[in-house]
Amino acid sequence: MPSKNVKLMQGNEACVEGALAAGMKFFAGYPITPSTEIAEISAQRLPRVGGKFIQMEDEIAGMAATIGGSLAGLKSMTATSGPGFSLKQENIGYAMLTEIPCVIVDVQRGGPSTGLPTAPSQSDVMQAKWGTHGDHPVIALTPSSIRETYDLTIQAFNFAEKYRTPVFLMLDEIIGHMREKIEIPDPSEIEIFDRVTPDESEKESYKAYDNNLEVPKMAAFGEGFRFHVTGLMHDEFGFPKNDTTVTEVLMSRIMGKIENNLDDIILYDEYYTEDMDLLILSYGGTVRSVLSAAREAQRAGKKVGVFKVKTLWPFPEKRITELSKTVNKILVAEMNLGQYFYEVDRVAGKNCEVSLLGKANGEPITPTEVRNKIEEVL
Amino acid sequence: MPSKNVKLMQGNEACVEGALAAGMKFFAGYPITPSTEIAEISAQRLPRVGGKFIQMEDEIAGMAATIGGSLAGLKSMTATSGPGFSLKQENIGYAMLTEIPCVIVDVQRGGPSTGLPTAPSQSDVMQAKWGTHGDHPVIALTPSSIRETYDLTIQAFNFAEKYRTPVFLMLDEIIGHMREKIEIPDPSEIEIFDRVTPDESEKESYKAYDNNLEVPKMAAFGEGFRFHVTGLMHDEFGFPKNDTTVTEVLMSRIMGKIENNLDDIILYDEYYTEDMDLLILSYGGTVRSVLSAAREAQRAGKKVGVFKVKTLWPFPEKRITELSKTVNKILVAEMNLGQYFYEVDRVAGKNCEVSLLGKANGEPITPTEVRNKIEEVL
Amino acid sequence: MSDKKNVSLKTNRAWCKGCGICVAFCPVKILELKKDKIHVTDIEKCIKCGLCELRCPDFAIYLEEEENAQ
Amino acid sequence: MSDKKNVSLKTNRAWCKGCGICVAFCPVKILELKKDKIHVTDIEKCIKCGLCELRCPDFAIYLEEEENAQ
Amino acid sequence: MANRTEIRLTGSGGQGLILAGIILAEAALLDDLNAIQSQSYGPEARGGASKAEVIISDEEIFYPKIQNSDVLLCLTRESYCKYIPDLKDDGILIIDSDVDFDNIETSYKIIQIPVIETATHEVGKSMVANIVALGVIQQATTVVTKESLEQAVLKRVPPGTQELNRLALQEGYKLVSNHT
Amino acid sequence: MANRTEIRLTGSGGQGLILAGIILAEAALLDDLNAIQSQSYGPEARGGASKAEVIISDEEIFYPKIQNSDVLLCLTRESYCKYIPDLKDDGILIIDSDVDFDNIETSYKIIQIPVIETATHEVGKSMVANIVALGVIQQATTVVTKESLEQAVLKRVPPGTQELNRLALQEGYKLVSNHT
Amino acid sequence: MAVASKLIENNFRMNRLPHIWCPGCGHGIIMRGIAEAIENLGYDKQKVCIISGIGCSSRAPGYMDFNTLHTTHGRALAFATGVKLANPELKVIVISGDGDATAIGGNHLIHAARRNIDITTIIFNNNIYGMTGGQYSPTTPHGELGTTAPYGNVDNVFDICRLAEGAGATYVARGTVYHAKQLEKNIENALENKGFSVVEGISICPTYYGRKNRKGNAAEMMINLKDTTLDKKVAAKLPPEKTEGKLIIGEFVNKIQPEFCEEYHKVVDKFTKED
Amino acid sequence: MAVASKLIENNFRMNRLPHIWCPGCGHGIIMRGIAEAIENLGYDKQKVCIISGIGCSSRAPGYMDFNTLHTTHGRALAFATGVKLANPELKVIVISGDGDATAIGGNHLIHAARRNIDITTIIFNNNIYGMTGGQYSPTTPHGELGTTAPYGNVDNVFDICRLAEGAGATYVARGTVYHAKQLEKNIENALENKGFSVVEGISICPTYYGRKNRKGNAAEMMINLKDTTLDKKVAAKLPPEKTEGKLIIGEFVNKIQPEFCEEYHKVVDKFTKED
Ligand SMILES: Cc1ncc(C[n+]2csc(CCOP(=O)(O)OP(=O)(O)O)c2C)c(N)n1
Ligand SMILES: Cc1ncc(C[n+]2csc(CCOP(=O)(O)OP(=O)(O)O)c2C)c(N)n1
Ligand code: SF4
Ligand code: SF4
Ligand code: SF4
Ligand code: SF4
Repeated sequence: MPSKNVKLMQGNEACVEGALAAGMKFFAGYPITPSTEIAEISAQRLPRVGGKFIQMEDEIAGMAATIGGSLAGLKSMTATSGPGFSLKQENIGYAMLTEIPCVIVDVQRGGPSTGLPTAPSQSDVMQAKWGTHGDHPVIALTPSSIRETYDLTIQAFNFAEKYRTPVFLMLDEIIGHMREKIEIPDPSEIEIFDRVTPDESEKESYKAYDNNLEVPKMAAFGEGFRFHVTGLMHDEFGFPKNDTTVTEVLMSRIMGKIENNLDDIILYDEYYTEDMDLLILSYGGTVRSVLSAAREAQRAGKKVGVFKVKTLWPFPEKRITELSKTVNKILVAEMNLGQYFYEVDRVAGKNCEVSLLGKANGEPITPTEVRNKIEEVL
Repeated sequence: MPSKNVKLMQGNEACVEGALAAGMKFFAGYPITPSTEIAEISAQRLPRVGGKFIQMEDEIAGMAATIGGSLAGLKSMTATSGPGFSLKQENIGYAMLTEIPCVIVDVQRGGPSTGLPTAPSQSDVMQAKWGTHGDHPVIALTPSSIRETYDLTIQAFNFAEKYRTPVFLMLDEIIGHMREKIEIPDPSEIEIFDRVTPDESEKESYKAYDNNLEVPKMAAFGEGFRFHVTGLMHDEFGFPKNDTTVTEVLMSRIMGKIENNLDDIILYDEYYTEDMDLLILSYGGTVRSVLSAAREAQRAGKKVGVFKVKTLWPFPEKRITELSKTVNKILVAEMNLGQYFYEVDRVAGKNCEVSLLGKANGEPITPTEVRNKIEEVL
Repeated sequence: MSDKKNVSLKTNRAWCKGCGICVAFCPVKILELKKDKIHVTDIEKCIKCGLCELRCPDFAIYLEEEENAQ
Repeated sequence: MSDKKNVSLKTNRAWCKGCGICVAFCPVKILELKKDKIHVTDIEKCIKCGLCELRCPDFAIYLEEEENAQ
Repeated sequence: MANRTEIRLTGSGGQGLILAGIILAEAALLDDLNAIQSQSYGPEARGGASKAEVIISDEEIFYPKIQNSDVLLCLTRESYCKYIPDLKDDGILIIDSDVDFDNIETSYKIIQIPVIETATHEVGKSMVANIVALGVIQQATTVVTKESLEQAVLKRVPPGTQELNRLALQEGYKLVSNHT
Repeated sequence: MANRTEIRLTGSGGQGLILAGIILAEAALLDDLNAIQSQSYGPEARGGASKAEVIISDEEIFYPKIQNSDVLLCLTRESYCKYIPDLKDDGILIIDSDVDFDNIETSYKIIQIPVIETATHEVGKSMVANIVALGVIQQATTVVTKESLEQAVLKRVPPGTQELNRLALQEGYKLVSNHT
Repeated sequence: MAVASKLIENNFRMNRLPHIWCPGCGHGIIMRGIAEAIENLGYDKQKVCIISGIGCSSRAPGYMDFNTLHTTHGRALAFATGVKLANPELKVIVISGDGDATAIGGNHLIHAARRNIDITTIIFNNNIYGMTGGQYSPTTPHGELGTTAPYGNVDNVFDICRLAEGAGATYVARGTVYHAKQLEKNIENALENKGFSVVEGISICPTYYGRKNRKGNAAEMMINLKDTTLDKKVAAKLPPEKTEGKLIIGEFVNKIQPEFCEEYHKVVDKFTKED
Repeated sequence: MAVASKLIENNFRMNRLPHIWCPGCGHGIIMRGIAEAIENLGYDKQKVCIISGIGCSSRAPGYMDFNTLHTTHGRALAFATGVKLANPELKVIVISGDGDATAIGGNHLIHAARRNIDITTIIFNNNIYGMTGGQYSPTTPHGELGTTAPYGNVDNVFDICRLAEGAGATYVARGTVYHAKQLEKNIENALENKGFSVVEGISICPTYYGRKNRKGNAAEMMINLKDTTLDKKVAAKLPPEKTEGKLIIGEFVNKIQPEFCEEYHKVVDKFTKED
């Protein structure tokens, strides 16, 4: 008999449960396949824990309200899929520049445009990095199992709060909709990070954008700090400034708070990477096919390693560079026509051959396809 | 005395004049600094040539109406800047998948978010490539002078019509707002491409998405072809199909029509590239500073070449690879914190050292900064 | 439908989804569902009112003009 | 502003942008622009109606309560 | 090699096949096995044809979709036509008596039984056809234990319908036992 | 080296300095020179402080912005303070008589003259201060010819105001001639 | 033997039928009404353009044998505005769901109304998001259930007709799939209005709205429409107690005002005539 | 010596003043009115939250000494909805321009109205896009000039008050910067309404709207406001000829209806009380 905490759970549900475990108290969104269950389950669960759910008029408003909820002090999340993710981009940029913690879930589906609304895909990976205008840092996590969805949702909240930044959780329809065994960890085992807030004594001197701190403290509206927030370039008090130095200092702190903490943020798993003839890099639903084929290859005595990316952005440049020096060939498997491949090629291509196993026809990459590719490449 | 066709003209104005020369008859948009003059001048000029201008309620609607105008048979354009570009992304993806010719001008300004609305920037370069969800081909041109703005706007319309696809024209505030001498070419010298339309005899058999053609013929609504257009994956008649083969064939034709014509689409200029110690790659307003510094360096006997990108996307991979084999160092100069740099590094980094001169504080990169960098690198 | 004499009731069982709307609104109650598809019990009683056609969401029941009725 | 006796008219020339609105609406016509800034010609005539303050977009003219008027 | 069974439940929307898939997977968990349940949609999330997939294994399941099924349940002709090509040569086809199947040489095992009719007439509620089907699958495959299946069913069905569903399971078991 | 002159016209919004910049650049084109005109905005497109830049050269002008100006026109104290640091050591400062400047050791040339007052009183319209300023700049630098400048002015000003503007130019020329 | 009536054969893409809508979905009734209105008015089908967004209802254009455009969620009217202004000869019809037209598409609805651009919008209002599986929409009544309103909807509803009127539409009417003939007449009048027209067609979604809220099967939901609505003219003669809680159907606005494209063309004509 | 009145000192960030608005811009008058209304009502400034979009008017919050949020163009109400629902204790005020509120932000305006969420929206209506330099907006009168309407605007205008009413707002009023005291009173009433309130404050933009349309200087534009408006109560007593072409000011809606956050909290309370 398995333990009481073992459940069969859907990915989208695990995302909500993880969010609640992380302390989510606010969700604003707009339904869209295949992310809708995240809104639906949030609507059921939040009022029961004193939290708030609101279905907004569209995704733009969903993103805006999520930011508003966070500014009012609640841990906030929204969820969407490709078309909605595109619509949210302007306000995502706002959250980045104003440093508002929140979690944005994108359950990827077949695109471009309305495309194949119910089919799996991983084709928003580059949009997560470059979707909004201007330069900005990005944290994007992607899980490949139900338990990982639970864990990485908590991680997404933790990163959001720790670094005062929006964080993307990139699911794909495979993970979002499948049901799998999950053992829910005991709350005592879960590490939760809450935003650092200023204390009473700082009321008069509070700088919402204190450049002396890597991550400035964040007050909530209504607590007596009366600060200003703007999407224009701003000084340490949050007031607009049209000044090159102010811009430089602000932007370099914002970029730096991520770049200086890569070791904390970058998560990945490695399998069979000690001694390889081929390394397959993959993530999300696709890495399951890769692991299946790699297990089989290993059983057949083939040296196939797997690098499972959990933090898509920032890019795990250091580790991939290292690995690229130990192997002759890297294969990137992803459910798109080549996106993450470009970054892998940039970084690893200097040391080894990098090729792509891409697919974007609405069906997942199968273990058979990976197996055939392994045979072709080895 | 200069010729009668010599004028002092602003970049945004040259864009409209180029568009009119190319046959623009429809403009829908929403004002935003620093692109607003494009809307304003279009509003003045279009009715005088029997064309239509409409200011829509927002950028999303501006993009939608532009697509609508094109479907009704008119050459159509819209113009915006960063925040509006973000908002347009969903419908841009629609235009890509439905293959609707139109030109989207993005006059880049300081971001992210509202950022520095009146300051120059080139930080939407990656957004142009990856801003909408799903995999899709992209054509993006960027001019570095007023005459080039005129010419590339015409080119943008020609590519849009020839390849049945949305085309981006990426200006920056420097080019958009400066006034410079331009000699307007005689209309007889300008090559104009109109979309290929089906003829009467095809009325019964018309396939709006004929996969036997690289670029299917395009009828306008109201001409008797009664076809269907959808942003879902569709068959040759335009009807939705949830089928892997249909998706594959459609997507590979759509990607292919660009990839198979790279030589036609990829435009660039080279300066002093025969014999180089350093190659500087740059584009738009920034390349002017690079050219200024390079001219000076050449005069001082330094072997500094310049690669001026006019077609940002598709990426000029072939030529950059070739050049990267002839030089030890490539410097990418751009008004952002490193965007195009990544692709250059991916392609050229296998053959030579690639470094970045980036800046995103609201001021242009100056010739002095380029000069200092040249001295540092050489 | 103006000259009711020249029309007759047709069904298209392939399109019928068995929703039962026409059955509920037939004033002379000659419609029923058989194996989830429309079935006319007594065509003779049909008064050719067209209410079934008007409200069938699937265009699966309708009055057709007789070709050679003239 | 309830007890008009205890207030007096102040201007802040640094904030004044010289729009002339207060000048136009002063019922006793004691306001004018001097070098594009507000100027009170005859403070004695001020009836302390506060219309200038109410409509000055720049908060550059106002009635201030006398500190030691009590 | 691992002991892995891939089961596909097919029919039309409203027949409760997704719920059946979930219950089957939950029963497997109760048996301390691994299980993954997934479904696929038509072009949109709303109604239409329905397919639930369950994979049960004693080792970690990576790929969550069925490539070739070991067991195929078909409650409609449409779903039979669509999914029969993916049934393994040594698989089991469980098909409702109302559904015609093509009389061709096959190597898989065919169990044609009146699932829907049994639910309607023997149990008294067409709604429980999915539970009858679960009984059939259990009996035909023993991929999960009866105890776990019953426990899983009772956990998921609406309060007050326990008896009805227990009966449905029994009728399902019987159908296979009686099947020649 | 090329003959390149960088001219910065500064003051407040509404003084028509952008138009003056355009006219100056157009005059340069008429002289068969290259010219670039640009301006910079405050944090938004609307009103406020105003700055127009003109670069005139006999060779191709790449960088369109001024790094250090050869000529700086200041019609307000605010703009004087902001832009004086970028004036070249051998440059020319043209400053309105109403504007105080800091009495420090300088190597650049200072021409303080009543541009606005001349427009208001000699020409009769404060609006044409920008044209007076153009006359001043021409006379002080000869960067463009008088013929081209006049032609450029007349092309751009509203119909019916030609005489007024011609007069404004003349008064501008005179101001410099009379300046000691 | 033909498989469908002349109306269907003449106006639909027969090879695309039957449609994907669920058994008893009211959308087919409104779609048929639109076709009949077009046929009654004798429009040239080459000049009719039907545009939709995303949703169950928005699938309609794919079945209809005209110039048809299935766009992005909520944006149909913005696309339609481009089509209409670019070629005012086209008779432009927009088909939209309650979510598509009034949630994500609300802004385009009010602006098209403000402009009084000659487009006829038919909103298939089933009080729910059908396509995505039953979330509450801006027209789901207060207190009713949706998958995102598991404890009863706390939102208030839009009165679509009042909204359209407040925004400036020159023809506004409401009908239901039960009152299919009247609805068809409303659509005809809307099409004949030179300006922006909105027809709210109350539809039924037995699959989600009906099932979630225990409204019975399709036929019962139809009967419910009969019982809970009142014609505007009838209602006008009744005392308030008798009309309370009833949904009023009928024409609410029908007026003549300058149309956007015509106004724009006055400007164009000024210049082109000068030449 | 103080440089500003007590009202200004108490409610504004003195080090941010003077503001960036042009000479004679009416926005300062409305901003002052909001501060005075807040002060009159004695709200705790720690609990007041002022939220805006993008535009000249939307710069107001930066000057006001409360919890202030300057968001993206048109989206202020969506942000505000999040803030208010997350912390209903906050008194949430949205400041928006005519373009910000009714062009790009139109959808959020009508949905906030529909929800009747307790937010007070003050629209600074100067009939033009000021910040971007004078393009026509949804409230630029037909025939008038804007940089994008060089031959006279062909669009029709929104009646913002009718739109808000049609969408479900429970308090709706219109005032002008000339009628500054009445406007302030309207703002007070709006703040006191438990639900969604809209106050349209007619402002003046001498720089663009005034200059383009030869409306004279700021003072002349103010006088024009006096001459072209009529109080609702006065108008009610006049014959139609006398009210034609006049803009009616005053209160249009003031009613009590369930408020969104309260309704939501009934659901939350049901569960939290169970515990
Ligand atoms: C940008 C975007 N957001 C969300 C969706 C998901 N979506 C598709 S249809 C729909 C709502 C459909 O409801 P309605 O318009 O009322 O039409 P119905 O399906 O009920 O006929 C939603 C939310 C989408 N396709 N695109
Ligand atoms: C997404 C986006 N689109 C457009 C703009 C450009 N923009 C800034 S303010 C504005 C309009 C301002 O007009 P209004 O809201 O009426 O305020 P006003 O400036 O007149 O007070 C526009 C179009 C923007 N900042 N962001
Ligand atoms: S109304 Fe149509 S679909 Fe429904 S039962 Fe009758 S014929 Fe069949
Ligand atoms: S109203 Fe104010 S800004 Fe205008 S002139 Fe008077 S004091 Fe100066
Ligand atoms: S889900 Fe509802 S609206 Fe959609 S087709 Fe089914 S019944 Fe119709
Ligand atoms: S542009 Fe108009 S609205 Fe903006 S500050 Fe100036 S006067 Fe005010």
